[in-house]
Amino acid sequence: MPRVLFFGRLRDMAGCSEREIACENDLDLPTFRRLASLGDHDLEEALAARSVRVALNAVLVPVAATCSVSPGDEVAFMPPFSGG
Amino acid sequence: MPRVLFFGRLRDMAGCSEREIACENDLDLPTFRRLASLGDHDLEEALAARSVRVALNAVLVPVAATCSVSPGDEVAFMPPFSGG
Amino acid sequence: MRVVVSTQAFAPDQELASFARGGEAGAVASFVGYCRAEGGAVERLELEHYPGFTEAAIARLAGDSLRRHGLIDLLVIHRVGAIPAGEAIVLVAASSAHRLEALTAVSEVMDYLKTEAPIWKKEIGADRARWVEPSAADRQAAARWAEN
Amino acid sequence: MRVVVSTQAFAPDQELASFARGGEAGAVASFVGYCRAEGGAVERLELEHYPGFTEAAIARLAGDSLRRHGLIDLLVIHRVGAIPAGEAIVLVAASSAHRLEALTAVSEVMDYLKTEAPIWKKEIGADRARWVEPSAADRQAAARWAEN
Repeated sequence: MPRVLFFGRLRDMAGCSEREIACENDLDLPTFRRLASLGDHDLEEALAARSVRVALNAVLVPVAATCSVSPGDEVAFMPPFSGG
Repeated sequence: MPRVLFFGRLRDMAGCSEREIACENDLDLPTFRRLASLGDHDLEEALAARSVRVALNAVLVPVAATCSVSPGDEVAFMPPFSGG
Repeated sequence: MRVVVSTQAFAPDQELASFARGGEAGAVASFVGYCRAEGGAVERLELEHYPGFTEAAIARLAGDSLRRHGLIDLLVIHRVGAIPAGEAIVLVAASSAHRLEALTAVSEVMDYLKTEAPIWKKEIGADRARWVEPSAADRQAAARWAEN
Repeated sequence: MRVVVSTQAFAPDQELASFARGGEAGAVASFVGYCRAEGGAVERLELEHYPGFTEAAIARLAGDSLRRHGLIDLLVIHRVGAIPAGEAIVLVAASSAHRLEALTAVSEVMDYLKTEAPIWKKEIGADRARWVEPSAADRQAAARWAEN
Protein backbone atom coordinates (compact mmCIF):
# COMPACT_ATOMS: atom_id res chain seq x y z
CA MET A 1 0.00 0.00 0.00
CA PRO A 2 1.40 3.45 -0.90
CA ARG A 3 1.99 5.98 1.80
CA VAL A 4 1.29 9.73 1.68
CA LEU A 5 3.21 12.39 3.63
CA PHE A 6 1.78 15.83 4.34
CA PHE A 7 3.99 18.81 5.27
CA GLY A 8 3.38 22.32 6.58
CA ARG A 9 -0.15 23.66 6.20
CA LEU A 10 -1.14 20.52 4.27
CA ARG A 11 -0.38 18.51 7.39
CA ASP A 12 -2.61 20.85 9.41
CA MET A 13 -5.39 20.43 6.84
CA ALA A 14 -5.04 16.63 6.77
CA GLY A 15 -4.81 16.46 10.55
CA CYS A 16 -1.93 13.99 10.30
CA SER A 17 1.58 13.82 8.90
CA GLU A 18 1.15 10.52 7.04
CA ARG A 19 -1.40 7.94 5.95
CA GLU A 20 -1.37 4.56 4.31
CA ILE A 21 -3.64 4.43 1.27
CA ALA A 22 -5.62 1.24 0.77
CA CYS A 23 -4.82 0.36 -2.84
CA GLU A 24 -3.09 -2.53 -4.56
CA ASN A 25 -2.82 -1.03 -8.07
CA ASP A 26 -0.75 1.65 -9.79
CA LEU A 27 -2.47 5.03 -9.66
CA ASP A 28 -2.09 8.27 -11.58
CA LEU A 29 -1.49 11.32 -9.40
CA PRO A 30 -5.03 12.83 -9.51
CA THR A 31 -6.48 9.49 -8.40
CA PHE A 32 -3.87 9.18 -5.67
CA ARG A 33 -4.65 12.72 -4.43
CA ARG A 34 -8.34 11.85 -4.28
CA LEU A 35 -7.72 8.65 -2.29
CA ALA A 36 -5.18 10.41 -0.02
CA SER A 37 -7.73 13.13 0.80
CA LEU A 38 -10.30 10.65 2.20
CA GLY A 39 -13.18 12.65 0.77
CA ASP A 40 -11.91 16.06 2.01
CA HIS A 41 -12.37 18.17 -1.14
CA ASP A 42 -10.55 21.21 0.29
CA LEU A 43 -7.51 19.03 0.97
CA GLU A 44 -7.73 17.40 -2.45
CA GLU A 45 -7.78 20.83 -4.09
CA ALA A 46 -4.91 22.07 -1.89
CA LEU A 47 -2.79 19.05 -2.87
CA ALA A 48 -3.31 19.91 -6.54
CA ALA A 49 -2.21 23.57 -6.19
CA ARG A 50 0.56 24.70 -8.55
CA SER A 51 2.70 25.78 -5.59
CA VAL A 52 2.67 22.27 -4.08
CA ARG A 53 5.71 20.18 -4.98
CA VAL A 54 5.53 16.38 -5.04
CA ALA A 55 8.28 13.93 -4.11
CA LEU A 56 8.03 10.24 -5.03
CA ASN A 57 10.20 8.06 -2.78
CA ALA A 58 12.08 11.16 -1.62
CA VAL A 59 12.87 12.33 -5.17
CA LEU A 60 11.29 15.51 -6.48
CA VAL A 61 8.85 14.85 -9.34
CA PRO A 62 9.58 17.41 -12.07
CA VAL A 63 6.26 17.03 -13.89
CA ALA A 64 3.59 15.86 -11.46
CA ALA A 65 1.14 15.01 -14.26
CA THR A 66 3.31 12.12 -15.49
CA CYS A 67 3.74 10.58 -12.04
CA SER A 68 2.45 7.07 -11.39
CA VAL A 69 2.17 5.75 -7.82
CA SER A 70 2.76 2.05 -7.10
CA PRO A 71 2.04 0.05 -3.95
CA GLY A 72 5.02 0.53 -1.62
CA ASP A 73 5.72 4.07 -2.86
CA GLU A 74 6.01 7.07 -0.55
CA VAL A 75 4.45 10.26 -1.92
CA ALA A 76 5.10 13.62 -0.23
CA PHE A 77 3.00 16.75 -0.80
CA MET A 78 5.04 19.85 -0.03
CA PRO A 79 3.76 23.44 0.12
CA PRO A 80 6.27 26.28 -0.50
CA PHE A 81 9.47 25.80 1.48
CA SER A 82 10.48 28.32 4.13
CA GLY A 83 13.93 27.40 5.38
CA GLY A 84 16.65 29.73 6.56
CA MET B 1 57.39 75.18 11.24
CA PRO B 2 55.03 72.92 9.26
CA ARG B 3 55.42 69.17 9.43
CA VAL B 4 55.10 66.69 6.57
CA LEU B 5 53.99 63.06 6.97
CA PHE B 6 54.76 60.38 4.38
CA PHE B 7 52.80 57.12 4.15
CA GLY B 8 53.19 53.84 2.29
CA ARG B 9 55.55 53.88 -0.67
CA LEU B 10 56.04 57.65 -0.26
CA ARG B 11 57.56 56.94 3.15
CA ASP B 12 59.93 54.43 1.54
CA MET B 13 60.90 57.02 -1.10
CA ALA B 14 61.42 59.77 1.49
CA GLY B 15 63.30 57.41 3.80
CA CYS B 16 61.40 58.75 6.80
CA SER B 17 57.82 58.96 8.04
CA GLU B 18 57.92 62.67 8.91
CA ARG B 19 59.98 65.84 8.61
CA GLU B 20 59.82 69.38 9.90
CA ILE B 21 60.05 71.92 7.09
CA ALA B 22 62.12 75.02 7.80
CA CYS B 23 59.73 77.79 6.82
CA GLU B 24 58.04 80.65 8.71
CA ASN B 25 55.59 81.74 5.95
CA ASP B 26 52.37 80.43 4.42
CA LEU B 27 53.07 78.25 1.39
CA ASP B 28 51.02 77.01 -1.54
CA LEU B 29 51.02 73.24 -1.98
CA PRO B 30 53.50 73.01 -4.93
CA THR B 31 56.04 75.06 -2.95
CA PHE B 32 55.43 72.96 0.14
CA ARG B 33 55.94 69.75 -1.88
CA ARG B 34 59.23 71.10 -3.23
CA LEU B 35 60.50 72.02 0.24
CA ALA B 36 59.25 68.72 1.71
CA SER B 37 61.17 66.76 -0.95
CA LEU B 38 64.57 68.25 0.01
CA GLY B 39 65.69 68.33 -3.62
CA ASP B 40 64.57 64.76 -4.42
CA HIS B 41 62.80 65.33 -7.75
CA ASP B 42 61.41 61.79 -7.94
CA LEU B 43 59.79 62.26 -4.55
CA GLU B 44 58.47 65.71 -5.48
CA GLU B 45 56.88 64.24 -8.60
CA ALA B 46 55.44 61.29 -6.64
CA LEU B 47 53.86 63.66 -4.09
CA ALA B 48 52.12 65.51 -6.94
CA ALA B 49 50.59 62.37 -8.50
CA ARG B 50 46.81 62.42 -9.03
CA SER B 51 46.42 59.26 -6.95
CA VAL B 52 48.04 60.87 -3.88
CA ARG B 53 45.56 62.32 -1.40
CA VAL B 54 46.54 65.17 0.92
CA ALA B 55 45.35 65.75 4.49
CA LEU B 56 45.87 69.11 6.21
CA ASN B 57 45.83 68.78 10.00
CA ALA B 58 44.21 65.33 9.67
CA VAL B 59 41.40 66.58 7.40
CA LEU B 60 41.26 65.44 3.79
CA VAL B 61 41.88 68.31 1.34
CA PRO B 62 39.23 68.02 -1.40
CA VAL B 63 41.05 70.20 -3.95
CA ALA B 64 44.78 70.12 -3.31
CA ALA B 65 45.45 73.09 -5.61
CA THR B 66 43.67 75.51 -3.27
CA CYS B 67 45.52 74.32 -0.16
CA SER B 68 47.69 76.75 1.78
CA VAL B 69 50.14 75.49 4.42
CA SER B 70 50.87 77.61 7.51
CA PRO B 71 53.61 77.21 10.12
CA GLY B 72 52.34 74.71 12.69
CA ASP B 73 50.30 72.76 10.11
CA GLU B 74 50.64 69.01 9.60
CA VAL B 75 50.45 67.89 5.97
CA ALA B 76 50.09 64.21 5.10
CA PHE B 77 50.77 62.74 1.64
CA MET B 78 48.85 59.52 1.18
CA PRO B 79 49.16 57.08 -1.75
CA PRO B 80 46.16 54.85 -2.55
CA PHE B 81 44.74 53.20 0.55
CA SER B 82 44.78 49.43 0.93
CA GLY B 83 42.86 48.54 4.05
CA GLY B 84 40.75 45.45 4.68
CA MET C 1 31.96 20.73 3.49
CA ARG C 2 29.64 19.93 6.40
CA VAL C 3 25.83 20.03 6.40
CA VAL C 4 23.90 19.46 9.62
CA VAL C 5 20.12 19.31 10.01
CA SER C 6 19.25 18.66 13.62
CA THR C 7 16.70 19.33 16.34
CA GLN C 8 19.59 20.07 18.72
CA ALA C 9 20.30 23.67 19.74
CA PHE C 10 23.72 24.86 18.58
CA ALA C 11 26.14 27.61 19.63
CA PRO C 12 27.05 29.68 16.54
CA ASP C 13 30.21 31.04 18.16
CA GLN C 14 31.57 27.60 18.95
CA GLU C 15 30.70 26.29 15.51
CA LEU C 16 32.46 29.25 13.89
CA ALA C 17 35.48 28.80 16.15
CA SER C 18 35.86 25.21 15.01
CA PHE C 19 35.12 25.93 11.33
CA ALA C 20 38.35 24.81 9.68
CA ARG C 21 39.29 27.63 7.37
CA GLY C 22 42.36 25.91 5.95
CA GLY C 23 45.86 27.28 5.42
CA GLU C 24 45.32 29.50 2.38
CA ALA C 25 41.96 30.97 3.32
CA GLY C 26 42.17 34.74 3.33
CA ALA C 27 38.46 35.14 3.96
CA VAL C 28 35.76 33.68 6.18
CA ALA C 29 32.21 35.00 5.81
CA SER C 30 29.33 33.85 7.95
CA PHE C 31 25.67 34.40 8.65
CA VAL C 32 23.56 33.42 11.65
CA GLY C 33 19.76 33.64 11.60
CA TYR C 34 17.92 33.86 14.92
CA CYS C 35 14.31 33.39 15.97
CA ARG C 36 13.00 36.92 16.57
CA ALA C 37 10.56 37.53 19.43
CA GLU C 38 8.88 40.38 17.50
CA GLY C 39 8.14 42.21 20.71
CA GLY C 40 6.82 39.11 22.45
CA ALA C 41 4.38 38.12 19.67
CA VAL C 42 6.46 35.06 18.78
CA GLU C 43 7.24 32.47 21.47
CA ARG C 44 8.86 29.94 19.20
CA LEU C 45 9.16 28.65 15.68
CA GLU C 46 8.34 25.10 14.76
CA LEU C 47 10.30 23.85 11.80
CA GLU C 48 9.21 20.70 10.05
CA HIS C 49 11.46 18.82 7.66
CA TYR C 50 11.39 15.66 5.55
CA PRO C 51 14.17 13.50 6.99
CA GLY C 52 16.63 12.41 4.32
CA PHE C 53 15.06 14.52 1.58
CA THR C 54 15.79 17.81 3.40
CA GLU C 55 19.43 16.92 4.14
CA ALA C 56 19.97 15.82 0.53
CA ALA C 57 18.46 19.03 -0.85
CA ILE C 58 20.59 21.27 1.39
CA ALA C 59 23.74 19.25 0.65
CA ARG C 60 23.07 19.63 -3.08
CA LEU C 61 22.60 23.39 -2.97
CA ALA C 62 25.61 23.80 -0.66
CA GLY C 63 27.80 21.63 -2.90
CA ASP C 64 26.75 23.63 -5.96
CA SER C 65 27.73 26.85 -4.21
CA LEU C 66 31.05 25.40 -3.02
CA ARG C 67 32.01 24.42 -6.56
CA ARG C 68 30.64 27.51 -8.30
CA HIS C 69 32.63 29.87 -6.07
CA GLY C 70 35.73 27.68 -5.64
CA LEU C 71 35.35 27.78 -1.87
CA ILE C 72 37.88 26.18 0.45
CA ASP C 73 35.17 25.06 2.87
CA LEU C 74 31.47 25.53 3.57
CA LEU C 75 29.43 24.83 6.69
CA VAL C 76 25.61 24.82 6.89
CA ILE C 77 23.81 24.09 10.15
CA HIS C 78 20.01 24.20 10.10
CA ARG C 79 18.11 23.56 13.28
CA VAL C 80 14.60 22.06 13.01
CA GLY C 81 11.86 21.25 15.53
CA ALA C 82 10.83 23.79 18.19
CA ILE C 83 13.12 26.85 18.39
CA PRO C 84 12.43 29.32 21.22
CA ALA C 85 12.67 33.08 20.52
CA GLY C 86 16.27 34.29 20.74
CA GLU C 87 17.89 31.01 19.69
CA ALA C 88 19.80 30.35 16.48
CA ILE C 89 18.00 28.76 13.52
CA VAL C 90 20.67 28.65 10.85
CA LEU C 91 24.40 29.17 10.40
CA VAL C 92 26.22 29.42 7.07
CA ALA C 93 30.00 29.90 6.95
CA ALA C 94 32.25 29.94 3.89
CA SER C 95 36.01 30.22 3.49
CA SER C 96 37.88 31.19 0.34
CA ALA C 97 41.14 32.73 -0.82
CA HIS C 98 39.58 36.18 -1.44
CA ARG C 99 36.62 37.98 0.10
CA LEU C 100 34.16 38.15 -2.80
CA GLU C 101 33.69 34.38 -3.13
CA ALA C 102 33.01 33.76 0.58
CA LEU C 103 30.65 36.74 0.93
CA THR C 104 28.75 35.86 -2.25
CA ALA C 105 28.43 32.19 -1.31
CA VAL C 106 26.99 32.99 2.13
CA SER C 107 24.36 35.32 0.63
CA GLU C 108 23.55 32.82 -2.09
CA VAL C 109 23.20 29.83 0.24
CA MET C 110 20.95 31.86 2.58
CA ASP C 111 18.76 32.95 -0.34
CA TYR C 112 18.47 29.38 -1.60
CA LEU C 113 17.69 28.04 1.89
CA LYS C 114 14.72 30.43 2.05
CA THR C 115 13.12 29.08 -1.12
CA GLU C 116 14.76 25.73 -1.92
CA ALA C 117 15.35 23.97 1.42
CA PRO C 118 12.43 21.58 2.15
CA ILE C 119 11.63 23.05 5.55
CA TRP C 120 8.29 24.40 6.77
CA LYS C 121 8.26 27.08 9.41
CA LYS C 122 5.39 27.89 11.72
CA GLU C 123 5.36 30.93 14.01
CA ILE C 124 3.77 30.23 17.38
CA GLY C 125 2.74 32.94 19.85
CA ALA C 126 0.05 33.55 22.45
CA ASP C 127 -2.19 35.00 19.73
CA ARG C 128 -0.93 33.43 16.58
CA ALA C 129 0.07 30.24 14.82
CA ARG C 130 0.85 30.75 11.17
CA TRP C 131 2.85 29.05 8.47
CA VAL C 132 5.58 31.24 7.02
CA GLU C 133 5.96 31.27 3.25
CA PRO C 134 8.78 32.90 1.29
CA SER C 135 8.05 36.54 0.48
CA ALA C 136 8.24 38.06 -3.00
CA ALA C 137 11.55 39.57 -1.87
CA ASP C 138 12.83 36.11 -0.91
CA ARG C 139 11.91 34.75 -4.34
CA GLN C 140 13.58 37.70 -6.09
CA ALA C 141 16.67 37.24 -3.93
CA ALA C 142 16.95 33.58 -4.92
CA ALA C 143 16.22 34.33 -8.58
CA ARG C 144 19.11 36.80 -8.93
CA TRP C 145 21.66 33.98 -8.52
CA ALA C 146 20.17 31.96 -11.38
CA GLU C 147 20.53 34.96 -13.71
CA ASN C 148 24.29 35.20 -13.26
CA MET D 1 28.72 50.63 17.04
CA ARG D 2 32.32 49.86 17.87
CA VAL D 3 35.40 50.64 15.77
CA VAL D 4 38.83 49.42 16.85
CA VAL D 5 42.16 50.13 15.12
CA SER D 6 44.95 48.47 17.04
CA THR D 7 48.35 46.81 16.73
CA GLN D 8 47.10 44.08 19.11
CA ALA D 9 46.27 40.65 17.75
CA PHE D 10 42.59 39.75 18.18
CA ALA D 11 40.60 36.51 18.30
CA PRO D 12 37.73 36.79 15.77
CA ASP D 13 35.71 34.03 17.48
CA GLN D 14 35.82 35.76 20.86
CA GLU D 15 34.96 39.12 19.35
CA LEU D 16 32.00 37.60 17.51
CA ALA D 17 30.85 35.80 20.65
CA SER D 18 30.74 39.08 22.56
CA PHE D 19 29.19 41.07 19.69
CA ALA D 20 25.93 42.24 21.24
CA ARG D 21 23.28 41.44 18.68
CA GLY D 22 20.40 42.91 20.67
CA GLY D 23 16.98 41.43 21.38
CA GLU D 24 15.29 41.91 18.01
CA ALA D 25 18.20 40.99 15.77
CA GLY D 26 17.18 38.16 13.47
CA ALA D 27 20.44 38.30 11.54
CA VAL D 28 24.17 38.55 12.24
CA ALA D 29 26.55 38.61 9.28
CA SER D 30 30.30 38.72 9.63
CA PHE D 31 33.53 38.70 7.70
CA VAL D 32 37.08 37.95 8.82
CA GLY D 33 40.09 38.67 6.61
CA TYR D 34 43.32 36.79 7.27
CA CYS D 35 46.92 37.26 6.20
CA ARG D 36 47.51 34.58 3.56
CA ALA D 37 50.89 32.85 3.42
CA GLU D 38 50.57 32.38 -0.36
CA GLY D 39 52.49 29.12 -0.22
CA GLY D 40 55.19 30.59 2.02
CA ALA D 41 55.91 33.64 -0.17
CA VAL D 42 54.42 36.00 2.44
CA GLU D 43 55.83 35.98 5.98
CA ARG D 44 53.85 38.92 7.25
CA LEU D 45 52.00 42.06 6.31
CA GLU D 46 52.99 45.46 7.66
CA LEU D 47 50.06 47.83 7.89
CA GLU D 48 50.71 51.51 8.37
CA HIS D 49 48.01 53.90 9.49
CA TYR D 50 47.65 57.60 10.33
CA PRO D 51 46.64 57.65 14.01
CA GLY D 52 43.45 59.61 14.57
CA PHE D 53 42.78 60.16 10.87
CA THR D 54 42.43 56.43 10.14
CA GLU D 55 40.07 55.79 13.08
CA ALA D 56 37.93 58.79 12.11
CA ALA D 57 37.70 57.67 8.47
CA ILE D 58 36.67 54.12 9.42
CA ALA D 59 34.18 55.37 12.00
CA ARG D 60 32.63 57.63 9.37
CA LEU D 61 32.22 54.91 6.75
CA ALA D 62 30.93 52.47 9.38
CA GLY D 63 28.42 55.00 10.73
CA ASP D 64 27.18 55.74 7.20
CA SER D 65 26.61 52.02 6.62
CA LEU D 66 24.89 51.58 10.00
CA ARG D 67 22.40 54.35 9.21
CA ARG D 68 21.89 53.52 5.54
CA HIS D 69 20.95 49.91 6.32
CA GLY D 70 19.15 50.53 9.61
CA LEU D 71 21.48 48.14 11.41
CA ILE D 72 21.04 47.25 15.07
CA ASP D 73 24.78 47.13 15.64
CA LEU D 74 28.07 47.16 13.72
CA LEU D 75 31.56 46.14 14.77
CA VAL D 76 34.77 46.88 12.84
CA ILE D 77 38.15 45.71 14.12
CA HIS D 78 41.19 46.51 11.98
CA ARG D 79 44.58 45.37 13.08
CA VAL D 80 47.63 47.42 12.02
CA GLY D 81 51.38 46.99 12.44
CA ALA D 82 53.09 43.66 11.71
CA ILE D 83 50.65 40.78 11.08
CA PRO D 84 52.19 37.30 10.67
CA ALA D 85 50.77 34.94 8.01
CA GLY D 86 47.69 33.11 9.28
CA GLU D 87 46.56 35.83 11.69
CA ALA D 88 43.42 37.95 11.39
CA ILE D 89 43.64 41.41 9.82
CA VAL D 90 40.06 42.62 9.88
CA LEU D 91 36.67 41.69 11.31
CA VAL D 92 33.34 43.24 10.32
CA ALA D 93 30.10 42.12 11.98
CA ALA D 94 26.61 43.55 11.50
CA SER D 95 23.29 42.75 13.13
CA SER D 96 19.85 43.65 11.80
CA ALA D 97 16.24 42.54 11.93
CA HIS D 98 16.40 40.75 8.55
CA ARG D 99 19.22 39.11 6.64
CA LEU D 100 19.61 41.39 3.62
CA GLU D 101 20.67 44.48 5.60
CA ALA D 102 23.36 42.71 7.66
CA LEU D 103 24.78 40.82 4.66
CA THR D 104 24.81 43.93 2.47
CA ALA D 105 26.41 46.10 5.15
CA VAL D 106 29.26 43.62 5.74
CA SER D 107 30.06 43.46 2.02
CA GLU D 108 29.81 47.23 1.70
CA VAL D 109 32.02 47.99 4.69
CA MET D 110 34.65 45.51 3.45
CA ASP D 111 34.63 47.06 -0.03
CA TYR D 112 34.97 50.56 1.43
CA LEU D 113 37.78 49.47 3.77
CA LYS D 114 39.75 48.29 0.72
CA THR D 115 39.64 51.67 -1.00
CA GLU D 116 38.64 54.29 1.60
CA ALA D 117 40.34 53.29 4.86
CA PRO D 118 43.64 55.22 5.23
CA ILE D 119 45.80 52.13 5.70
CA TRP D 120 48.84 51.10 3.70
CA LYS D 121 49.70 47.44 3.41
CA LYS D 122 53.11 45.99 2.61
CA GLU D 123 53.68 42.30 1.88
CA ILE D 124 56.93 41.01 3.32
CA GLY D 125 58.50 37.67 2.38
CA ALA D 126 61.93 36.15 1.92
CA ASP D 127 61.99 37.34 -1.69
CA ARG D 128 59.60 40.25 -1.71
CA ALA D 129 58.58 43.48 -0.08
CA ARG D 130 55.84 45.26 -1.99
CA TRP D 131 53.15 47.81 -1.26
CA VAL D 132 49.66 46.53 -1.99
CA GLU D 133 47.33 48.85 -3.87
CA PRO D 134 43.62 48.27 -4.47
CA SER D 135 42.97 46.28 -7.64
CA ALA D 136 40.61 47.35 -10.41
CA ALA D 137 38.18 44.77 -8.99
CA ASP D 138 38.42 46.41 -5.54
CA ARG D 139 37.63 49.82 -7.05
CA GLN D 140 34.68 48.40 -8.99
CA ALA D 141 33.42 46.66 -5.86
CA ALA D 142 33.48 49.93 -3.90
CA ALA D 143 31.93 51.89 -6.77
CA ARG D 144 28.85 49.65 -6.99
CA TRP D 145 27.62 50.90 -3.58
CA ALA D 146 27.74 54.55 -4.67
CA GLU D 147 25.55 53.75 -7.68
CA ASN D 148 22.68 52.41 -5.61
